[in-house]
Amino acid sequence: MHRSQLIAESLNLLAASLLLISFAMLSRRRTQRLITLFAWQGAVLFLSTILVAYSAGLTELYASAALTLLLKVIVLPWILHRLVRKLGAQWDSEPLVNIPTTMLVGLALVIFAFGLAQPISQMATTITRNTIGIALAVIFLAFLMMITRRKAITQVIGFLAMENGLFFAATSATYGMPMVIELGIALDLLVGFFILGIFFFQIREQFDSLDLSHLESLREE
Amino acid sequence: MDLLTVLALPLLGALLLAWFGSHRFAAELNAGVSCATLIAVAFLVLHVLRGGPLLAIHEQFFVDSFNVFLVALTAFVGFTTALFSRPYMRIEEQRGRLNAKRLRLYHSMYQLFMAAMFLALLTNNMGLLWVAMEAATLSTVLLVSLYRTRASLEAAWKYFILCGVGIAQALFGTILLYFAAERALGSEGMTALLWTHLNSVKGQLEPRVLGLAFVFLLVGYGTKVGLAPLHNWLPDAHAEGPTPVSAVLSGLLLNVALYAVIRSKVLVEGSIGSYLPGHMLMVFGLLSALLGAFFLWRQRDIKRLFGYSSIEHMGIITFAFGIGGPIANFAALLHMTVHSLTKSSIFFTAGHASQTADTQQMDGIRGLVSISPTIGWGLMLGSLAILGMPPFGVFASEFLVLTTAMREHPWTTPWLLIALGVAFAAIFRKVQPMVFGESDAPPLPHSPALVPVFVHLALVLMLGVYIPLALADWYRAAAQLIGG
Amino acid sequence: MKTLTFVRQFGEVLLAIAIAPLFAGWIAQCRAWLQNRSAPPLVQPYRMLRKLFQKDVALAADASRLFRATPYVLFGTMVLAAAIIPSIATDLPFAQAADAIALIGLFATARVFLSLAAMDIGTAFGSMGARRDMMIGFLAEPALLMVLFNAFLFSGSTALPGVVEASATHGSFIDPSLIFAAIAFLMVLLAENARIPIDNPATHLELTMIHEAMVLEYSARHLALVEWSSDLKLLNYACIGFALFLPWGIATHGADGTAALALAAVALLAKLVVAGGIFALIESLSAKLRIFRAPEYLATAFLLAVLGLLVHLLLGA
Amino acid sequence: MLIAPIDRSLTNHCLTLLLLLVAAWIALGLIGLLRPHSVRFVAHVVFPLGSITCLAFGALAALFLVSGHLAEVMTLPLGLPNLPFHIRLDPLSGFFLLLLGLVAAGISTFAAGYFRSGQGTAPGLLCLQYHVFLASMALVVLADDAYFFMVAWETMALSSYFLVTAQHRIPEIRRAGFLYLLMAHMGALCILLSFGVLQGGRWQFTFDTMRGAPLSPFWASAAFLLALIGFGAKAGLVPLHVWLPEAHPAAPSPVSALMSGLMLKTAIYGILRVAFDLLHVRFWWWGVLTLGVGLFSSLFGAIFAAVQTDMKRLLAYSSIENIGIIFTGIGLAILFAACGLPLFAALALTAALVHSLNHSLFKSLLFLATGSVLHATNQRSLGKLGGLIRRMPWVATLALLGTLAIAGLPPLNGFVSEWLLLQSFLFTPQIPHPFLSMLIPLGAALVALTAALAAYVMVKFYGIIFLGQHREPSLVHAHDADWMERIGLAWLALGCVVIGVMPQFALRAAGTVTADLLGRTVNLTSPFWWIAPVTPKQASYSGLVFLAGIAGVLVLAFGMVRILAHGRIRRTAPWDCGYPWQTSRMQDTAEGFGQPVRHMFGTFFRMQRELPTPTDAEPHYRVQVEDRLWRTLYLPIARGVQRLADWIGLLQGGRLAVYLLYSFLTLIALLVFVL
Repeated sequence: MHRSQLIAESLNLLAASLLLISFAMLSRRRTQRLITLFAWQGAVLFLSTILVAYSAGLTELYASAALTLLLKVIVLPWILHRLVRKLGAQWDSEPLVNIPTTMLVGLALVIFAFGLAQPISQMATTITRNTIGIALAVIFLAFLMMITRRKAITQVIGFLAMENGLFFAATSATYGMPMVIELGIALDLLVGFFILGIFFFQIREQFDSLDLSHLESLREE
Repeated sequence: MDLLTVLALPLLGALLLAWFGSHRFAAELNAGVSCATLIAVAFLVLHVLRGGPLLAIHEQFFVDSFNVFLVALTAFVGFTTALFSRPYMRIEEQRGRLNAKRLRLYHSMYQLFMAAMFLALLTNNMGLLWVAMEAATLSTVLLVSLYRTRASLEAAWKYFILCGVGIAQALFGTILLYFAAERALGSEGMTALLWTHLNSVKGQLEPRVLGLAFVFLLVGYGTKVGLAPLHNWLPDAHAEGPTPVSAVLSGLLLNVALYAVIRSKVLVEGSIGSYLPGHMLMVFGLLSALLGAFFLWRQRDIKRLFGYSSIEHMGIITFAFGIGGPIANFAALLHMTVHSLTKSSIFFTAGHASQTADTQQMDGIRGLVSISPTIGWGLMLGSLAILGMPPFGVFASEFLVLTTAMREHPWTTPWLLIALGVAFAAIFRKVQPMVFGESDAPPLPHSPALVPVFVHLALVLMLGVYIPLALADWYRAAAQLIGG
Repeated sequence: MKTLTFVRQFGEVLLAIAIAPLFAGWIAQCRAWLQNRSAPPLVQPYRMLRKLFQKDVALAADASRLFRATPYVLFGTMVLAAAIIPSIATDLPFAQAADAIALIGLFATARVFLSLAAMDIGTAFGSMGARRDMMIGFLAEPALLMVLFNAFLFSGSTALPGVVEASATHGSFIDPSLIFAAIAFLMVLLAENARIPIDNPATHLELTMIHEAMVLEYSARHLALVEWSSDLKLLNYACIGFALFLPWGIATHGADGTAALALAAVALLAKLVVAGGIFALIESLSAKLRIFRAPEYLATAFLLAVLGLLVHLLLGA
Repeated sequence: MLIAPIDRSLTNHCLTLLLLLVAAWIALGLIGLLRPHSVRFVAHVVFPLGSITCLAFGALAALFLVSGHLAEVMTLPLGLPNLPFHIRLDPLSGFFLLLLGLVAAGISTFAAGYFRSGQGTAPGLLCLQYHVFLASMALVVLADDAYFFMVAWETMALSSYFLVTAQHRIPEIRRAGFLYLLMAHMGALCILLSFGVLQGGRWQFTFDTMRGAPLSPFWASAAFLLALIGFGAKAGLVPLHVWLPEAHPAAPSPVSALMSGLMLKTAIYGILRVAFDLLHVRFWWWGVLTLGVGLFSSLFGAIFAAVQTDMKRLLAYSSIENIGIIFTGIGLAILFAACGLPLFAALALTAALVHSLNHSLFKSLLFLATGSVLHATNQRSLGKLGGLIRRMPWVATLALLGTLAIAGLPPLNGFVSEWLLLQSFLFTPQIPHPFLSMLIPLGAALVALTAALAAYVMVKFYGIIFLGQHREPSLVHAHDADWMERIGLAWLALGCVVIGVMPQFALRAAGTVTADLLGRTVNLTSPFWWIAPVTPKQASYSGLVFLAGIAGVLVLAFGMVRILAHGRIRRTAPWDCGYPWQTSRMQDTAEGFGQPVRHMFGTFFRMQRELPTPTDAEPHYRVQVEDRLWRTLYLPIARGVQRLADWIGLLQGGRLAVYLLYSFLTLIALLVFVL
């Protein structure tokens, strides 16, 4: 099966690039650059979904691919850009942990993720065997990014990146969840995002900055 | 169809209140809708009592002995909380901490939250369960930040991020579950994630995948249960949100999250056929109980105090589920019920108490019995009940848990003993001076709605000395269902 | 027969009441000889009693009934004790009423009443004396109990008649443990009866007084009864000691004809004469201890009694 | 048995009737709520009814004991599913119910006269709590399954807590209440765990299944130790006693009487139930442990009582002492039973039971007396009392009986039980164990020491409150107790005298219990006016002869003196070695009276003294005595918890990233775990 071979190859390529983008996000400081990277991630996700849909011939996957394109490549990045400009949060201040260390930890996490995914990918029926490991890695990396960054907005981007990883896992490992659930997830994502938007402004007007160091008053003193 | 009405009514209410939420009678409307829901649930319960477990709408929804009493509980507490919130919110409005716009948001979100809870409880589909849990989070986030103070915003933000991330883990777990299920049931559309189907074939599900899936589900939903060390959002959210929200968070949301954990535990345990999940739950439970108890020791804010107490009790329940077996499961289910009843009633009184003293700092609250005996005795009895003093029902479950633990896992009992002892000392030494002693604070402008408090406490008292047969049967059946 | 025993009982009690002052007088006389002073006549105590009975009572203004009843209560307890202790014969109807432990209780009752009476007037010395006397009490009782424990191990009974009978059947050898016990008992006896080295019955130096301080407020007939009963107390203790350690001559059950009784009476008198001499000797040789040396003294007594106990358990007599 | 013809039909329904009476108590309590603020209604209607109910209760229990039935059982339609409330009436519970009924009757009568309207809890509510307290104590004794027992047990603790904090406006009282409830709860948890060990598996929490359940020596010992800790905490065994001297003085006097006289006895009941009924094996070292703890507690209590300056605290410590004596008896009984000497075990157990009965009589009598004193003078400090025998003759006379009884003096009841205990000590050399047979007898000396110390304490108590001169001028206005209070006091005093003079009745009651638990009784054949527990030859005692003898000689002597001499009396100023001007400040103070004990047992105390210097303008002397255990045991625990809580508090640092890190690490850890 030459064609499926090709598709599998290119899927793996996409997966790899997804991972690459995640690493890039870990290393970047400027918020706009992060957003762009996030958009790219969305695009890759879109492509991979299309490919899976094509190879498996599942129509509803096209729908979710479209949804991805709409939400994650166009709408969210656009809104994020506007927010950043409005709130003047172009620069993220120095992350809690310095970049090289973060990269090393990330590397360890990737290895761990692959190790976890090994037995699972053995039993995958889909043509996209090892992608689940990559998805897991992407999730871990996003998690790491959320832990290490200081600005609210970067944390949100990390959060969204994590969603991407999940979505990728859903599509690649299992040819997508049932449509209802896809929709539900997308809806939640959207709502969640709008709530975030509201938050940004509220936080801004209360603390006139998005620096999370202001959000540390509730503690056991 | 009772089931649909139960789901539809709160949604309808949410829409209505999105319109009329700022109207003078919004509070009454809110209570009315909750009451209607309660009635619908009553019909549903009767239906189940007569006809036994039922599936509906392509098996997407179901009611079995495990979720039926939780549905009833949710509807009931939802209703009483709506009743309580009427005067409470009115006082808040008078004190100028809220305005009409916010009240509208509050009312509609409240109903939305209820709808999400019912969806989570009634759905048979693990995916929909996830969606509902996420929806429940989203609908409460804005409620937590209702006061728009710095603190409330911070609390809401933490709540949102922590639970969001947690929920994301749960989603990955669900995906893994689906991944495994697909191979057992085939990917034919919607059936692959139906709990009933999974339960019937759990023997054939791939153990390793389910093991991984359980970890993600546990961490994910466990965050919402408030298991230590994933609990950090809980005290903030409870302390900073408006009291009715704290009441429903503590009384209902935690239960539902735990419900999700247990549903998945059943599948996983069946598949990998070892006590691994049980032991995980036990460890989490003990840790939460202990940490919760020690956190209690140093609290100054009354609502924060009882937030931590929720962590402690969730720990005990989780621990009981972890032990497994008919008695421990029975105890856990009973404890879920009495805890949400007691804790919500405590939050009612705590809310009014902090309104009377015009502060949530416990040092500022003194001599409640001399200002308003009902509030004072309500708080005193509620605290004693939550501390596991007989003849209140909390004691019944703790009795079963402790005795079973002593028999099955003696090594755990010293820790439980420490946790319970410290919690008792910590809470009671704070509550006593609040209730007793002198005070010169003026009484409340509105007569507080304490009927719910005493109704709850009366129920808890009853469960301590007499458990109705139907309820007991549900518990038993559920305990069987959960097995372990 | 029954009536006879009652007659015998009555006679014994009367005898005790009668000779109690005499015994005290005898000790005083011996002591005088030993300290080569000229001795008062033997009947001196009787004269004093008579004189006191004649006097008017000078009663403190706010003395309560308790204060006035106490002398009679003391007298009652001591007479009862005299009735219970088998000083001449064992087969007494009252002997059943109490064993030695109960006798200790009886003496304690007397002590408590006297202390309460001493506190009743509310003077400085009265309450001081009461406090000290109660202290001697709780120091002495453990030792006394251990002594009785010895007797019980030896005879299998704490009822004095039982002890006497046992040693009578036992033949008259001295158990080594009993020697320890006897010494301990002697020490306790001196302490309990307010004699040197714990208290000095002859002192009138306020701060050293114990018994005297308690009876300070009593006068006339009350004082007479108090003194009489303390004489009785001394006699009782002596008789307990005889019953425990020197039961020879006491008419045992069955063998108690008139002759035996007469013999027993003579034996008792002889023992008393000797005992009086010994008391006097001790009191002349030793000096009064400071009040807080009393614990050491009574601890020694306790120790001896315990040693006796252990010796007995060890030798398994 | 005692009463030959008894109505069988009645005795067959003892249990039902008893339950009805318990229900009646609760009903009375609720009636009190009808008019919560009317003192007269509560005092003149509810409490008298309550005391009548108590009488009936005691009578029924006595009837059951003499009827010679072994056990009546019953289940209520309440409780957990598969575990309804089981109820059982057997000689052991019968004995304690008898005690409850008799004593509570007196206390309720007194309370009818006692409760005044003050700030604090409303009288109606107080009445409810009071009667719920009574009912829960009865149910504790009647319960026959672990769950019902615990429910009744904790209800007892709770209701008594509310009674203690009746005057909740006073901070010290709140502190006392908190400490009390905390200790009670911890104890209850231990008891619960002990039942957890004893239980027979799923839903088998009834005492019947526990009786049958076979346990390995290890688990049996665990159960016993947990029970000992749990019940010891309620009984006030050292070192779990700290709550007792705080809580008992804090409560209103009738409540102190209930707690000290009756509630502590439920703990005795509990330990007996576990040790002799539920556990089927007994090991000698249990007995030695119990004996040791008991002896130490009794000595400790007596010593601390001797140095107290607050009359109710003094009585509270004396409760610790008496509880210690009771536990000594229990320990001996366990020891004897474990060594296969059932007769002597029966003797020791009898001593313990009779002493429980006696203690509840005279201790409640004395607490009530302090209540009357408190009302008459508003003084609790011994330093401000004195000479009350001239102002309140009734209370003084009745209290004198109580004092003599608790001092363990014949012919009153306190002596009987201590005598029995010493008798049982006499047989300890027969224990087949080389060291024990030599060591245990020394315990007898300790008991004697404690008894004599108790006499010392009680002379101090009575002498300083009632004798001497008024230490405060205000005491001149002190008034005697009203007639309801007098009846209550008189009833209890009567009990002390009757049991003292005719102990045979008490012995028979206890005999039914020992026969049930150990299969043996002490020798009960002797006629009612004297007792000879083993054989008449070995030892015997007759309170009646004592009373008659002393009284007879007293009357004779009085008569003779009057005939031979004359009755002339001159009232004069006291002669105090001719010291001219006497003032009331020259009497011994409470501190002064305690001085010898402070001097001799100094190691027990933590003392702070302020001594006057020769140059003082107005010299004053203050001494404060504290319990060492408080600083060496309890405060360190509290501090440890505080420190731990502080460390754990650091977990909640407020930084979101750290929280995320927690969940991330948890996730990783679990993944590694399942890997």
